[in-house]
Amino acid sequence: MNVTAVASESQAGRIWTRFRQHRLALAGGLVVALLLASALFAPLLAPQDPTLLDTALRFRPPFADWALPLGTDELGRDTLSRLLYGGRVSLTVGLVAMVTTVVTGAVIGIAAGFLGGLVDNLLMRFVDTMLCFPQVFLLLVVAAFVPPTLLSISLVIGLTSWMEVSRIVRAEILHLKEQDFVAAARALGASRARIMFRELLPNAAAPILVAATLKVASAVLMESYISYLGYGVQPPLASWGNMLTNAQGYFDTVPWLAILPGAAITLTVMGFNFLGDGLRDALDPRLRMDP
Amino acid sequence: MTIRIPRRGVLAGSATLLAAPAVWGQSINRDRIILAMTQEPVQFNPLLYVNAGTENVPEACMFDALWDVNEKGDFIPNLAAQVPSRQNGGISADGLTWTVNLKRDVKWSDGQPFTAKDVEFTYQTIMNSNVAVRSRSGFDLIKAFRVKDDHTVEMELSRPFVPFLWAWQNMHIVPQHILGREQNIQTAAFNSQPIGTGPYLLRSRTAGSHMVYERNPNYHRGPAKVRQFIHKFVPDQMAAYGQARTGEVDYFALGGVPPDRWTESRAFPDRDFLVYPTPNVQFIYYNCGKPQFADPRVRKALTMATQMQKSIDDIYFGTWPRTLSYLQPTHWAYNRDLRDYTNDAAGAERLLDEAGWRRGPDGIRAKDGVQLKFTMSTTAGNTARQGCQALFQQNWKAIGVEMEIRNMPASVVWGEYTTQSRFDTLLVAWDPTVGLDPDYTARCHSKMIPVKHRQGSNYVQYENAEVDRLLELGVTQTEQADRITTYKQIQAILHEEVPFAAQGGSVQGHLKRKQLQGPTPNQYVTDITWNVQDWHWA
Amino acid sequence: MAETLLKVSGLEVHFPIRSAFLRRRIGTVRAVDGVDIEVARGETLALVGESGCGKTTTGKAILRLIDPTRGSIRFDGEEIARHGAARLAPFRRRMQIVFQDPFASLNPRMTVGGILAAPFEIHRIGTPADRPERIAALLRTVGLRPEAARRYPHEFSGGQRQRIGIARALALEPELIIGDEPVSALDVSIQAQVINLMKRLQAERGLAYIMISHNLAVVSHVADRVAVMYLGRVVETAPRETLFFGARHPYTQALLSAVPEPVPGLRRTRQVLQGDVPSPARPPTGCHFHLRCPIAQARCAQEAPAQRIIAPGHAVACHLVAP
Amino acid sequence: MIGFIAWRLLQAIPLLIGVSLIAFGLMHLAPGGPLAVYTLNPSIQAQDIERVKIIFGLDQPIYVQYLKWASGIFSGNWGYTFFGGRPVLGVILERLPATMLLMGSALSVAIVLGLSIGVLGAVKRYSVFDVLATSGALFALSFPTFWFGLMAIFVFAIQLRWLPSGGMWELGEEGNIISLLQHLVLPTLVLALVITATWSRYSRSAFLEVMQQDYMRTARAKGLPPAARLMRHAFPNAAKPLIALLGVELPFLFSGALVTETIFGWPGMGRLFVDALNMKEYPILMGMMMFTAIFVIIGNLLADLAIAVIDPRVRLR
Repeated sequence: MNVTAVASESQAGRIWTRFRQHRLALAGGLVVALLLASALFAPLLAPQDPTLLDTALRFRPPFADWALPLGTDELGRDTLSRLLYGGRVSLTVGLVAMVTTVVTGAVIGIAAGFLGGLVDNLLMRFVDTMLCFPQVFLLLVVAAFVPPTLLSISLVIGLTSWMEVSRIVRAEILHLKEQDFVAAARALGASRARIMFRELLPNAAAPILVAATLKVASAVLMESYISYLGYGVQPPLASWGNMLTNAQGYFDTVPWLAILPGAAITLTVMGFNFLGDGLRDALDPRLRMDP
Repeated sequence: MTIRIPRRGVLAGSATLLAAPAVWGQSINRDRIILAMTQEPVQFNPLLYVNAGTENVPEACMFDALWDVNEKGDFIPNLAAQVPSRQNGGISADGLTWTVNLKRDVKWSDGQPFTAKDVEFTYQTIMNSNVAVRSRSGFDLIKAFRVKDDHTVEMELSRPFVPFLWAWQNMHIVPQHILGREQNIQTAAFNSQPIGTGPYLLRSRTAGSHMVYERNPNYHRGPAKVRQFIHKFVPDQMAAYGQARTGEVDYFALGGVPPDRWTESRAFPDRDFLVYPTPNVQFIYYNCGKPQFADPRVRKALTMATQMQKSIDDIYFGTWPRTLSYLQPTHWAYNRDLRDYTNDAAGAERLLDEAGWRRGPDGIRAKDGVQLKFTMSTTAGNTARQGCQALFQQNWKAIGVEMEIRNMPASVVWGEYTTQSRFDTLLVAWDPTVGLDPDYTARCHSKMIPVKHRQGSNYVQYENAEVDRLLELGVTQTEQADRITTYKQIQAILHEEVPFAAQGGSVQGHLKRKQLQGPTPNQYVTDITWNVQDWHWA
Repeated sequence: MAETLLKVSGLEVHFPIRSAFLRRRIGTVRAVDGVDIEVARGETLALVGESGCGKTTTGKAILRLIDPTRGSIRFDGEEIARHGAARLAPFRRRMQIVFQDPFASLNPRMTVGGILAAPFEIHRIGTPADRPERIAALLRTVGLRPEAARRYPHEFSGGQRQRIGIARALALEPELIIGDEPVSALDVSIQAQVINLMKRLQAERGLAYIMISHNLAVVSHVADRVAVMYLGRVVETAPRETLFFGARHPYTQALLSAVPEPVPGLRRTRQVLQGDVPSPARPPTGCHFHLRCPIAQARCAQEAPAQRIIAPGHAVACHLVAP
Repeated sequence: MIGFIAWRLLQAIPLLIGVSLIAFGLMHLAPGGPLAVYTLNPSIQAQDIERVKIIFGLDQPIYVQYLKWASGIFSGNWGYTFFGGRPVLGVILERLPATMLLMGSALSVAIVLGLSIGVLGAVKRYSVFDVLATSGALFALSFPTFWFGLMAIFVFAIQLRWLPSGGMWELGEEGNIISLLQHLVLPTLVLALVITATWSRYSRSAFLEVMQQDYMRTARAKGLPPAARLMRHAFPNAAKPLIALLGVELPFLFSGALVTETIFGWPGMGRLFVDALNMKEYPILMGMMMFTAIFVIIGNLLADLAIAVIDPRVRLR
């Protein structure tokens, strides 16, 4: 990579340049943008009301009929419309839960790892306590106390799945904080907050970004699970997760009922993953850019 | 692609190596019968209820009741020498004194003789307020219980109660000589290592997997025909269905073949597909205590608007019989004169207009400031019921009624939400309350509203003096013809006033090997193993 | 001697050893066990000793990167050994450090510009607008082109990175820089360049240095005075010439003799020390060196020797060295 | 080392008390309860439910119920199930071995596979293999476990008939190790799938991170062969966050096992937990919660010990 050629650009410009060279990341970003747009404009794009049922038309296969491009489900509802509307629910849940998870996990992991001592001990025992409860249990209990809105469901999922991130980040920070650049920052008189968030956080970006992409998928699936148990979005409202759950009985006879929402989730997760990879590479100056 | 062939070979080779019998589960082992269910019994004391259906299996295998009921609805003696009736003198003329003669030479599986003391002890346990017994229905009418001799008991009722036969049919006798010594029957070791008089003995139990029963050589109705009976638990319905197809199980009963697979199942050449009626009927429950549902015309109009037949045809794939009352249409007391008035949106709109519920500016009907807007709840995750809810929601939307689905986990929706009548509407399936007797006092007598009288299970808070009178009459009538008249009247009133709108009677699709003989659908019992001693290989 | 900038006396840094069970204190590592040193303005003091003798800990304790257990640190007359973060802040600007490992001491995720901007941001010096100019000036000072600000540390060689480290240390215009083996990780050819840079900066800005090193050759190049440490204590302090040619402490003598030609013309009578360096968790009684000392006497095992001035600027901690 | 373990175990006591308090409190505060099961019994009426409530002690204040439970635990009595009145400890212990076996085998498979895929992906970054492995992993994470389970049964048990569709042993073959292995294959693979996917992502990232480190450049400069660089330098460094993950993985694995066990009829704790949760069988839920807590504590302890073994600089404190 030619250093002098980009030397005149700003740092943001430089990151963008590096990002742009990452073809997979660009593709990922494009996919994410399209998915977000389709969810946002679902009312305009959807051929019909996603809850409109017509059992006479059920189990239509995809691509058989232009009026029902992706076929229909067990109640004859239009799959494409349900995917589009379901995307609103699932993407909201996935994103909000992911952000909540990552922010909570990273902050607690950094604080525990860097501050050490009593703080570390208290925080990690708190993590241990949270981990002792199966997530399903936590979800159900919390969900039972909070009225089930989309936001509250997302937050509840996020707030019950950050422990893994915090432990990974802490392990990373424990290793990083012994490095001299941290001592250098202290010698300069940097505050703890500055050291944690300016010096250490960017160095722990890799596992955080991986966790972020993985959490999108698990949050989307988790939403379906709490819906299934009765605390999530109520039928007949669609989400990708509950479309998958409803398809359970038809996995061999009408396989596309599961494959379509599953593919939507895969696409989302892949989009976020490659986007994340690209971001990490762009942020990590040490990597060679050779995708 | 030369490289691919050896690879495939390796894969297939290693797979065959691992799968010693290269094809799984095809052969019959005539020494045993494997019955699969999706649920596992958690205790084997027949007095302590948990899961009907699955816990009926250990009950039927290891215990006996005084009498059973066969597929025709006739009572047949079991531990009793004969079923008491007026004719044989078992029931006194006033219907208050019941005398039961017990079989002699019946032995518990530990060799102790079965006597009237055991029946007495069973009765005492049922009435013991420290034991969480499945039900006391009927038994609470016993004023005096007398052991006349080792093989005769006499019971005196406080009022005539014809369904009393059903109470004993459903209650299996436990050994006094073992449980009588227990401080706490609730936690007795007996509950997992039972001693009974039944056709099979429990040989081993693998938690979460299966239970193995060995035939009881001294069974009083003659030893069972097959040496071993295995009750296997396959929690996932689709997986269980798969095992029934591969032959890993001989008979798949509960939860049954999913409705959409019935056609497929009927076509399997080496399998029999059995349609098993249950006493279970699914309803929309309207909470008459809520202002929207106080007027019977509203309840009827709402019911008229629903596409009940369509919901059965399309969501249950036509497997369920449509019923218009709380009984299955094949029940002897079912009122066949009832006319199905559902799927009539126009009629529903007329009736609502007539009742004064007019569409407001938002399209939702309202009267006196109350909007015709309500929630419907059922167990979350039941996809078929969700389908029905979606259909009804659409049906009602068309006539200006807004229904919101609010499903909850079973432990919430069937808790105080139901028992304290907090719901608007429910989608729920229930059996009749006293065995298969048509008596429905607990569900619709005005004295049986728990929020008002702390007793009964009239959760819809339905009150009708005429229904009360008929219910009280029905349980005293000993002639079936009289009873049919009474219960038809009750069904007719309920059909017009609709405290609960019946949708359909639930049936199950069971899959068994053709060679397995004996399993007989019986709509009068909840357990498919009611005649397990007769099951055998052809 | 010029005005004293830093005076450290009786400095001790102890690390507790705790039992894993119940976290009871079951011992103490005396990493620094009573160090007295002084640095004058514009002067270079070399702190030498084998690895593990506590010299780096001393340096970090002076900078208050590690809390001293006991003792006094007076910087420009003010006692800072007990200062909290707020009262310490002004002193952070006046004392800086250059680390040994030029790879670990620069944050790999920040540009050089970002790294050099940090001191200004932390101390709110200047405006964001004038920072690029300040950074460019710093880079020029250490002999790098201003364009380097846009690049990341990994794009530089070890010597260049150490220059960046020095630039960072200079940013706040300190009066004292502690160099913790600043050139030991560099190739020999680069070492000289960096040392020359540091010497130049000292001349231009009147900096005082504490050079922590085990490399006597480097020390002989840069130091005005040398303090020799052994097991947490300073055993001998002397001007450079005196130390190399007239060391009096048996340990200093042994140290010098073990190094192949540290200083041209140095007389070499090879002396091999007996035994291993004792653990700082269980230092010997009396003189820490007595177990390995070729001339030790009974008294050395009982009584710790104080530093005595045997000549102007030359202090030795040994019972057996007469003035 | 021994002291460290003893200290951590001592610390576990307040943790367990805390967990039990929170679990008990939340469980009883959450809506719904065990009595709902009785509502669905047609012959049970309001007065019967009131009676059962008293028998189960559910009419007492929560703290009384907790103290009863806690004093039972201290004397080694884990209580009795509401439904069936069986000792809770026995009910859990009879399911434990099956779950341990499945979790152990799935975890082993997942670690080996996930680590290998991750390392290969990191070494051959953006190669065809890497992109395929990434896509595969994300695909595996996008479908629910039950879907893979049902597909596996459909393909391998029903269509190909290579492997049994469920259970732990062929009936009547209990104790036959071959039969056990045959039954273990599908559930292990299905359960391992998600963990493999997660692990491959984290390990790829960890190795990528490590391989960019300066000491790896130094090692390369020193002319160490790639395999040696990987094993001697990259592995110990990359392993630390991964081991930290492993400590967390246990409860997650447990949740995965719930579904897998249900689909494959594996006689472990999964179904027990689901049923207990559905019926609000508090004594079993509490017992299982305490078991999970103990596992998490042991898992984290082992993870910390493993980190200390790999990295001698980490002192056990």
